[in-house]
Amino acid sequence: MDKQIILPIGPQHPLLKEPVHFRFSIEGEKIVEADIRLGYNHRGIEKAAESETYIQDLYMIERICGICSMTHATNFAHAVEEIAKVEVPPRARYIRVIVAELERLHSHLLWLGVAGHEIGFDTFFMVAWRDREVVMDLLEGITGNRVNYGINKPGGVRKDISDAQRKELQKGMDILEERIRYYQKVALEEPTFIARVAGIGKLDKEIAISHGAVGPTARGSGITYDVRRDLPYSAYGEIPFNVITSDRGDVLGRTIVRIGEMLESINIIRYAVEHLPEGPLAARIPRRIPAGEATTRYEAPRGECIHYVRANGTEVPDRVKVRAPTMANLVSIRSTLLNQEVADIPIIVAAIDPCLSCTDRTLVLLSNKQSSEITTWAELRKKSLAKTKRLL
Amino acid sequence: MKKLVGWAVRKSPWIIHFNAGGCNGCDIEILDALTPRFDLERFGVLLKGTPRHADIIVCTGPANEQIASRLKRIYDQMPGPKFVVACGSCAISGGAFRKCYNISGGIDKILPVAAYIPGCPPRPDAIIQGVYALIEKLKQEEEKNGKKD
Amino acid sequence: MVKKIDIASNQIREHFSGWIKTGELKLLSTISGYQEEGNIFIVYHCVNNEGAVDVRTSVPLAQPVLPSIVPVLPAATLYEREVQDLLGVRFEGHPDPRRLVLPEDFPDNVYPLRKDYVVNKEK
Amino acid sequence: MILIKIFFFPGLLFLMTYALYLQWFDRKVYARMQNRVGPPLFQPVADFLKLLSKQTIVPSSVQEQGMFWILPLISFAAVATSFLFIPVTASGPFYSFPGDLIIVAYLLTLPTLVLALAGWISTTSYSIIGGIRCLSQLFSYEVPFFIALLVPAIAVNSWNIATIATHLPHLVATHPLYMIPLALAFFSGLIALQGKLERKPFDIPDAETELVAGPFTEYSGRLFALFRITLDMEMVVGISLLSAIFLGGANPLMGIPGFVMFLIKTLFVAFLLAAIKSATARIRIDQLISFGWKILAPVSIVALLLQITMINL
Repeated sequence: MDKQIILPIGPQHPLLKEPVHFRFSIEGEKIVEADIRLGYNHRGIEKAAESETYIQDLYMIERICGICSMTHATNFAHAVEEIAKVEVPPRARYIRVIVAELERLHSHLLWLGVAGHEIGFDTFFMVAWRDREVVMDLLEGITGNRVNYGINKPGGVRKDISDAQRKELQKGMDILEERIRYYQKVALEEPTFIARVAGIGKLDKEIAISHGAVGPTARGSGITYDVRRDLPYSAYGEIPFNVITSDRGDVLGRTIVRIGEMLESINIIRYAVEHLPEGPLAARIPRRIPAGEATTRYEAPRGECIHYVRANGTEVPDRVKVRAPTMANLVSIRSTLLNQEVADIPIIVAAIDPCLSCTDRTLVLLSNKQSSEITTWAELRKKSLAKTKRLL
Repeated sequence: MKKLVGWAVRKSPWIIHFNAGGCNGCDIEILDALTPRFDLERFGVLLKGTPRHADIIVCTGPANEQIASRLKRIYDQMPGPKFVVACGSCAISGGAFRKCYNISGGIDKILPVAAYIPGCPPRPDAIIQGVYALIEKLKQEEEKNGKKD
Repeated sequence: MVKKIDIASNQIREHFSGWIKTGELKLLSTISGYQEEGNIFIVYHCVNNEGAVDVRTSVPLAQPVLPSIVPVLPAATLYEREVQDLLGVRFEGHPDPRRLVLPEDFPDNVYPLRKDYVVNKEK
Repeated sequence: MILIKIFFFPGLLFLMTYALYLQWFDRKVYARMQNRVGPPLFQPVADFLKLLSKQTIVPSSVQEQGMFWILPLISFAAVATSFLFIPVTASGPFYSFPGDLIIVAYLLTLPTLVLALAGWISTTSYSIIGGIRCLSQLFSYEVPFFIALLVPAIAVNSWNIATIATHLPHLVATHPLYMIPLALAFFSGLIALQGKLERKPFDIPDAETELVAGPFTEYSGRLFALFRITLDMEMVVGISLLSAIFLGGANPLMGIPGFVMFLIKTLFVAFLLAAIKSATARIRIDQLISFGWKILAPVSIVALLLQITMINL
């Protein structure tokens, strides 16, 4: 008797930091069908962006997502600079790379802790987040805020990096490197961690390509696509680094890729700090951006993030389109989840490191009718009770 | 006996976290408050999964239209003396997204909010100070109606 | 810089299936749309072996219908549904044209990203 | 006199306070291992009192309302009675008769069954799955736990906990060879106890990130408080049972009174459990069953066989 239970996860669930709604129908412990419902995190940023000047837009676009705010800020600034054909001074480009790599470090450390938490390894969560504080202090030192740094503005950067901060950066990188090497050992050798991570959430290369996966999720299945190397922006063209991939294709593969990337970020920061060129921090940019459009891509911690901005000569953008990396990975998540165990849902979902506040930033309208046919955690429980009774 | 129960409620506030469409900057800082450097467990605060076990619901984000009804429903499922904490400027007034018309402009439009924690995102120590202020408020209320009846 | 190609709306599917057969298309980043006077422009942002390419096509506002490329390229499922939600472009042949991003109680055939739509902030 | 013994010293009140103390000890050690500060001493007491004062909601979707209320009481009673057979002071347990080892072992399995039933009754999809997992987990650690208990019983060839506790140390002194099977049995008993108490790496039924709170999802207020204190008491009983039959329970040693020895041993075992808890991730249910049968059961069987052969030597 294959009793199908609908297991609703979200929109409020300890597994998810953000509201998304997965609905799995499961037989026993095997997942048979997975369905996703977005829209809970929807604020309507793009329509609002069309009614504010570029500077005000930057303030809001930076707050699309708490973990990758530098991604959206730099990407938007690049688009505006490309349309206005303004050349960003080298020092600003280097500072942007340093802050971007610091953000990748703190985002990956955050992911490592959350992945540990998802499989019940809370000590790993606590330890990973304790070391993340090192990065947060460095970020706060340079930009003045732990999250949503506000260091970018169209044409360049707002704050400089003093020599004292450069020494601090180097010291912080040494501490982090030693800690991350330890995590690499844990992730590759600790039996219970490996037991929960190896061999599950398999995403083979063909599906990853056809379903358009990006970032560590794709690189974990052997795809060597990294915006920093293939379409270099800010100072990545001048900084040597290598792209980490693994062709395991499972959650362990993505873990290896992310830890490898952290070590790469440390080397990038060290290189950038040593070769920080002198010069101005920003170039002048006119308030009214001439008509034109620009598509800019950025390698966010979760993958390729793309901004598409159209300007119409006034000081307000005509159209702003943001596509966050998680949206690309959501298509391929269904194939990684089918016929896996219920116990593995959290770690597989966490493996693509969903950042839903990015995915959902587009547009929703205010309405007063309160009818809803897809419901929440509580109502779904009633639905699943009715269904289970009917099936029992 | 009432005093003892009041003491117990103040000493072990279990929280549940609800992200009402925010940018998850505040959510990370709330989780950060549980980690070694800021450790909320010193005050007996535990992050609980189900609304059934929680006393305080910490909401972040400007509560967009679709999630507002879910937020209300989760709040109704919480037992006994329950409090709402609005964490982050989005939760207080819609914050950076006040221009987007999809949001209902803050948690207090939906639930009775007991404590506000400003900041975008508030630092973990600000969040701890917020929870502590809520506990202080409980103490004063208790002394107030302690004298009354 | 990003290469631009303009294509008529009915050849979209052949164009992309051609690209996939020759293995030239590395990644379809996303599909974005905008409205200009009488018609809606749909831009396919892709990455090929030699760099970034934007494939643009346009559909008249009165009759916004476009062949879906999901049968050829599954990656486009969510992007097409999003453009469908916000700009009202109907993608023929899309396997699962459910609403993606808008809430359930959102009035049908009102498309927020269109120019004629005004933000009615009731608050 | 007897009532005082039942309700106060070695009985209920002591058990509850010690259970709360052990919960604090466990959370503190767990936190310190993650170099966090950890909760203050009175934290479990505050949690317990607060839960008692909370409003108890019984969801309308539960048909057997009565059952929903009684279940926590059943498991509480089972664990409380089993504590009466454990020797706490030098003068031995409150009541002991040959064969009380088996009684205690069975009383300890009752709470798990009750938990599975509670999960089934509260009919949320989370708690149903939590309940099923409770049952499937039951089979994988019960057998090794029983076999591990048998080993010292056979060594001293008596089923009475008190006699095992008193005679075992002399026995080991005379035949040092017994140490090997006893150590093996202690190891598998400890791991099986970790599974019985559903603590990490075996806390699969109420895996917080997947099943929210497993069987407890629907319980709140007083009922949940009862369940929580029962789990802690089960920990106390389990630990003191292990320390009684393996480490020689509460008999005085070089002038230290029996009761203090009891405390030292139980805290030592509790420390071991907390260490296991903080060092491992939660394994999956199928891995648990294979681990239970492929590793835990054989180890305890080998210990049993070794012990039997040694006796006949």
